[in-house]
Amino acid sequence: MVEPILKVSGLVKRFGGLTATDNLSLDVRPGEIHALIGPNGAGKSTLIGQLVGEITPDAGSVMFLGHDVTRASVPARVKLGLGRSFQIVQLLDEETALANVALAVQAHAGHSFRFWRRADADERLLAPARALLDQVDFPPARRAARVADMSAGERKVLELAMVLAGGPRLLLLDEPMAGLGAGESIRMTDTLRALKGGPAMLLVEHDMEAVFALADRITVLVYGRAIATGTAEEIRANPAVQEAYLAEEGA
Amino acid sequence: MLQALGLQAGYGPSQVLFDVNLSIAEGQVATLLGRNGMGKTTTVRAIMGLNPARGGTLTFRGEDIAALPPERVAQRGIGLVPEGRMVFPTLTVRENLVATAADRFRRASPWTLPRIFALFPRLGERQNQLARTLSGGEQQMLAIGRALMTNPWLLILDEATEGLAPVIRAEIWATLAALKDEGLAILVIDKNLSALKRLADRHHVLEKGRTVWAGNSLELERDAETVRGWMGV
Amino acid sequence: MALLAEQLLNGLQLGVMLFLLAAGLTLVFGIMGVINLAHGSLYMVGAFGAAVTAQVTGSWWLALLGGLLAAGVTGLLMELVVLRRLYARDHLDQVLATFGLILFFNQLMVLLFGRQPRFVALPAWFTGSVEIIPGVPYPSYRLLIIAVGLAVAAGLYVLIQRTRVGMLVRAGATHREMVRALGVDIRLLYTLVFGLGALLAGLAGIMAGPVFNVQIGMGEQILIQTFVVVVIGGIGSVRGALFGALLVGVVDTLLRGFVPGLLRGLLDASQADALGAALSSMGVYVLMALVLLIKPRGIFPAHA
Amino acid sequence: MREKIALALLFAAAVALPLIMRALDLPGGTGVATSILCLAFAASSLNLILGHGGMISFGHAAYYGIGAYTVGILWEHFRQQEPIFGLIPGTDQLLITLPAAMLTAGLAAAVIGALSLRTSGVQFIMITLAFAQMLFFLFVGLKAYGGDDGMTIRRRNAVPGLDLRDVDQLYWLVLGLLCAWLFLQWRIVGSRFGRVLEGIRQNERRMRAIGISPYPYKLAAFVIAGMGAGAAGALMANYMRFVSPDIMSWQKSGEIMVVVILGGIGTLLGPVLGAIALQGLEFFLGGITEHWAIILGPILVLVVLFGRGGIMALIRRLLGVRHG
Amino acid sequence: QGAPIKIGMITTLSGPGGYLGQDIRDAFQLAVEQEQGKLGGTNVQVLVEDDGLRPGQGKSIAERFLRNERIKLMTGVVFSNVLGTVAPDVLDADGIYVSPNAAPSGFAGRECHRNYYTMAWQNDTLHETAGVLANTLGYKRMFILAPNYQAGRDALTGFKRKFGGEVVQEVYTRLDQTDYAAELAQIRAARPDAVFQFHPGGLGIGFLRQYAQAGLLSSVPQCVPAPSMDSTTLAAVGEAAEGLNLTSHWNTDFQNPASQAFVAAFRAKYNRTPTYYAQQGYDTALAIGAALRQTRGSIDPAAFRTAMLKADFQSTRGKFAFGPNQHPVQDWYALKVEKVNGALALVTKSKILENEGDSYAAQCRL
Ligand SMILES: Nc1ncnc2c1ncn2[C@@H]1O[C@H](COP(=O)(O)OP(=O)(O)OP(=O)(O)O)[C@@H](O)[C@H]1O
Ligand SMILES: Nc1ncnc2c1ncn2[C@@H]1O[C@H](COP(=O)(O)OP(=O)(O)OP(=O)(O)O)[C@@H](O)[C@H]1O
Ligand SMILES: [Mg+2]
Ligand SMILES: [Mg+2]
Repeated sequence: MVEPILKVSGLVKRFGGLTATDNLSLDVRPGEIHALIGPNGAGKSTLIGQLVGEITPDAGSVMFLGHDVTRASVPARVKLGLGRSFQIVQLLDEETALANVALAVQAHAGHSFRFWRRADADERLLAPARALLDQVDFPPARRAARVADMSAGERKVLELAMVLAGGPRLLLLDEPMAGLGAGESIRMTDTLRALKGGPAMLLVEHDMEAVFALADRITVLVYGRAIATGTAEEIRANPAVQEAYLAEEGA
Repeated sequence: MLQALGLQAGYGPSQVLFDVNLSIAEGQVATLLGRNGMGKTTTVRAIMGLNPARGGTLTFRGEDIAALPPERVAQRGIGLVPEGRMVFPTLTVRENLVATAADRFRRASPWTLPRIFALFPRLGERQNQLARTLSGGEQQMLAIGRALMTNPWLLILDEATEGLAPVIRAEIWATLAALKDEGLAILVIDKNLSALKRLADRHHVLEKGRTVWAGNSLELERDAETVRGWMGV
Repeated sequence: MALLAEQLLNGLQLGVMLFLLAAGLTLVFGIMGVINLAHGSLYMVGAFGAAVTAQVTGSWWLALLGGLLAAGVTGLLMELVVLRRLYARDHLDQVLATFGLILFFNQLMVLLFGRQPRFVALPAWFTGSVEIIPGVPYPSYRLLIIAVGLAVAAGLYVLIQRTRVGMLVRAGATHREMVRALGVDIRLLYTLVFGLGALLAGLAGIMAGPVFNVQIGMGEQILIQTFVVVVIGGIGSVRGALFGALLVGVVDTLLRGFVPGLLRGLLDASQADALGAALSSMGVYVLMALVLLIKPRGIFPAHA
Repeated sequence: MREKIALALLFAAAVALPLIMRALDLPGGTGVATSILCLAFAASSLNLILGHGGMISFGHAAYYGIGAYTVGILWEHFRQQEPIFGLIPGTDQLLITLPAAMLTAGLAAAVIGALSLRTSGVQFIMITLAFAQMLFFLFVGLKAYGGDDGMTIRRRNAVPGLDLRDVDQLYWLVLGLLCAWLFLQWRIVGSRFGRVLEGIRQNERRMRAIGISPYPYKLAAFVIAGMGAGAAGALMANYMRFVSPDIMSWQKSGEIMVVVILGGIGTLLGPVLGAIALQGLEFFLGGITEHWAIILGPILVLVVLFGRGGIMALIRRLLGVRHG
Repeated sequence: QGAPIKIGMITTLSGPGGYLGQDIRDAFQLAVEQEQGKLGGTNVQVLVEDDGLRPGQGKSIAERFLRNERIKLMTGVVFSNVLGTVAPDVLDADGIYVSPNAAPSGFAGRECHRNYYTMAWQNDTLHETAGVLANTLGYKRMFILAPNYQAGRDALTGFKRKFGGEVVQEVYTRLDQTDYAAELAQIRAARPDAVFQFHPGGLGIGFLRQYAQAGLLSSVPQCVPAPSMDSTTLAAVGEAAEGLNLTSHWNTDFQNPASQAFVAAFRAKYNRTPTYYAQQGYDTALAIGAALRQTRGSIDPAAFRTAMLKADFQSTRGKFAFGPNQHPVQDWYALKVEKVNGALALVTKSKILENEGDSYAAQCRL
């Protein structure tokens, strides 16, 4: 039994009368893709928020790589090896694709209190940035385009490259397929699959094709509680999950 | 009901639509298909007057709407569920639904709060919550509800099932089928081809701002390979 | 004791006056989200409109009408010509443009009415005073100010929180295009609401005229204070603006009324006076800094 | 290339300005130009945080004023031969007063920034204003240094090898220092630190998600900007030979901000052009009519409505049109 | 005849204080016009610029006047802080400055200058005379207030210097204050015999109106210096001012021919009653004219000084002479606001001081 890299125990988050995360325990093992599914408003994004450090839980703990990070700041967790993508992509809209990734590389390279040397022609930043864009198959022709002029698909991929720049041990992906067309979804699935064996992933997604294609394990969240955890087959066969969430696709 | 011929539009100096042709008949469901960035949303914005048409014609129920400002277009009976939801974050769920509600054409059975809450019980539970704090899917439901509350002739759904759980998605398709039976015309943009095929009467494929293919579901089945190519699948 | 009570009353009254000054700003800045530095100009235009009408007609009621008309029309023009093009722009663009408007309006008033301060008489029914606290006659006009201020607060609250107009204005502040795409003519709506804000600024100018003074540049004197009130209270909240105004009014009055006296017990007279005066000048700003450090979004943030 | 030539021409013109002024028989112009450069200096420093860091500080005149007061106070104690608090001797040496001004302004910016940066948005605007107002009233109350009436600095600071009583020399000194500052700022903006600052302006959430906590970077930029404003204030005090709280009023903060926006936010030369335009117009129109404000006001409005991005954008558009 | 002599006028025309500079300028130009573009027989050209009450702006204008226009004779500044930047530049360039209004203590005492003349008074004298008036009126317990800035603090010091009774309380208001309810409550609670207050221009209007509205005017009279109650203030305050006591060196109802002619001409030209700021502007023009007449149009500082110090002109205040520090030595009067033919006016009551100089003259070594 390998040590999980992320261990969530007894996590609780309340919004007024609503318990969005209800005594939730969960773990993610090294290298696995762990999908998190559940009805809308089940508390998936709220959980991601707590893992990332944007939302402070009311109770429970989050252990990451053996550190208790329950109260750590976002950047502190990122420095430890956490990477996340957003449900709505967050990028630097006025910059080029390359500049975005280069900045992420820079952030990973240590502190940025360097005031003199020009950064925009610094190969120590640009070379790794290009490599990352290659890794996610970002078309070279578009690397000098400004983010503001990019399509939804390009942005999603670019964001992934930025996340990877941090050399994360765990990726938190909140609806990476959202906003992608059918074709782009397939390519994104391939890209994620290609990363397998690298960072572990906690994947929130409503696109079941992608989930079943990628996930090693799946946890189903309903009303803030994990009602089932298991392999794709187990979950697909689970009648409770069928009723609460899946339905016959396209019925 | 809605017809676009040779529609052109863009953003500032850059032109995005070059030749979009589109037609939806009374009570019909039509789709706009195409890869990311091909101009589907821009077409919708051009129809709504948000990015005014720079060329071509645009008629709705026999009236030229190409030069109308958005509010006039909407007042003529087009309801929009925009890409990215765009719910009003600082309003409560109930306020979001009420603020722009209208029954301009005196429907026999207009959409009301109770009907919306029956369709999306989740919204009923969250009536007084600020829309900003809703989950992604809940916001999507709200955007759909909000458009229905304007009781339009034509409903435009731009990726309206994005981020919805499969059960809810299935429910939306069922609702759209029911609405179609009530005589509502619908223009859908969605990546869920199989559901669209069953629901829609007519499909349009966009490629780099041009309508490159149009036809009914049967024809779509027939030309599946070509269309798949355009869709990048 | 009577003095303390009187000072508290003074503080509350000042607070309501501040609210009246800030009411229009709450609407335009807090809810529509526009930084309009020229808001003070509308206040000035209202005050001058009333003063000039009063001088010509001698009637306070006509002056009221004249002031409101002047401020309202100026506001509408301001919106139609300049501000409606700036809603979607950066706050900084709004700063620069409305800074230009201040220059313009101040000089315009000089050209139209000269540099001399103006005079507005009290309305005939409110020249007397009332003894609320025994032995202390309280000007009845100030009671009128309190009444008007509270009425404006209530009206504004209902408008913003309870009517569709309020909802639409709040909606338009975030997703302007979307409101249009749902069939609402937000441009017209915004013009009207901005006009209402101008009317409120004008009303404040009219009410303040007989108490403060009507002169060129009077708008800038109150501008910062009103922004302070709105921010302390919580941007976009009518309740917050009222509460912020009362807080500022009371704190300011008490500081002025009692701090120098208290300090004199501790320090020698001239030092105490200098320090006391400096403290009371800074008071409002210290208050704002403290509030923002403790509650960064103000006391009653609109969208908590 | 074209830009480089334009820049070189501009610089040459700036250096030759005192001579040109004398040739035109307008020797007073050099003094006016000096004050414009000081304002441009202050505005550039604001531009670092406003244009590149997205921090809308409405209290920047505070640091400008502190710089000026540092020169004034040091001079006052030098004149009276009486150390400050019995410890720090006064001085009239610019090589000491200028760094001292930057240091005090930087310190003030560190304290105020550390507190203010806990807020954001409009609240940040207002809290920076609040602190500036506190300082303003503090100096109004400081009887020992002239209070509201301000203090006169009878003689400009001394610099070995220069005679600042000569307006031309003072002008060249200010020009030189401004250029040095602009060069420094240009390097900073292009450096790793500058990239982070840009990133923070565009999307703070994204920066956190790549592991950067914005606070220390914002604070550092805030302090650097404060130091720049302090230097500008020190020079202004030398030019004016006078300081009063007026120099740190909210109207001054507003003016500095207007200069930045007018010139072009986030551009290197924008604030300089903005200062020239604003003061120049004021002067020019003031020469034509006492009602100059009624012309200047609408001009500013027009710049916003039709010249998106200020003067720099206008220039770029003009050059761009010629290119294509 | 040659080219006209240029006179530079830097004054405050914008903002709330704008009407003060306007009065100075208008009266000055009236004097020039009355002499068909001349002063003392010499052609003059008056260049007016607005300092906007900003010292820096004043400085820039002075610089331009001195260096571009080569103007050697300047006047006009209303406010002390602007004077603080303008005067040193003018004087250092060996120019002449004649102040129509602002007169801080520095230039009257240690830093007095051969080329610097004041035509109004020294600031402190205003308040000292009010102290004298309070003594004359028999007030024993005074409540005194002024805004918290240098001139305000000087005002209270000046008042106390000559007032013989007890100051029951002194209060500093704020320059940016618009509401005075808190101070009025304190006055009511202190029950003084009278109130001394220094609130120039617009500040005074607000203060007096609120004072009257609070019903204090009937129970606690006021005794103030001229800047707290000029004729513009009076027009803006209205009824509320009735009964107010003040001191001044001049008033519209002075009987000497120069004053009567001035008031009539000013009213005819500008259709408003001149304030004492206007009178000072006018006297400034007359004084410069008298000097120019003697020097035959030369403004060489030494010659000009000899001529100027003679003060050989018909001052609107009757008697006028310069003291050793080149500040006025003049008479002071008690005024009262009264109804004359149904309209409020400042009415001169009695002379309270004769040939009064100022307390700083002794420190001046010229
Ligand atoms: N700040 C808040 N205040 C009140 N309720 C909130 C707040 N934030 C989230 N909620 C509620 O908590 C529940 C969980 O939201 P969350 O965003 O985690 O759902 P989710 O599982 O990500 O849903 P989806 O699949 O639709 O994105 C929702 O019902 C939401 O309305
Ligand atoms: N605001 C904008 N300014 C400039 N160009 C834009 C803007 N929005 C979109 N575009 C460009 O217009 C083109 C069409 O975009 P549009 O959003 O219409 O595509 P779409 O078919 O809806 O794609 P998706 O499936 O990603 O929503 C894209 O190339 C995009 O880069
Ligand atoms: Mg979610
Ligand atoms: Mg789209």
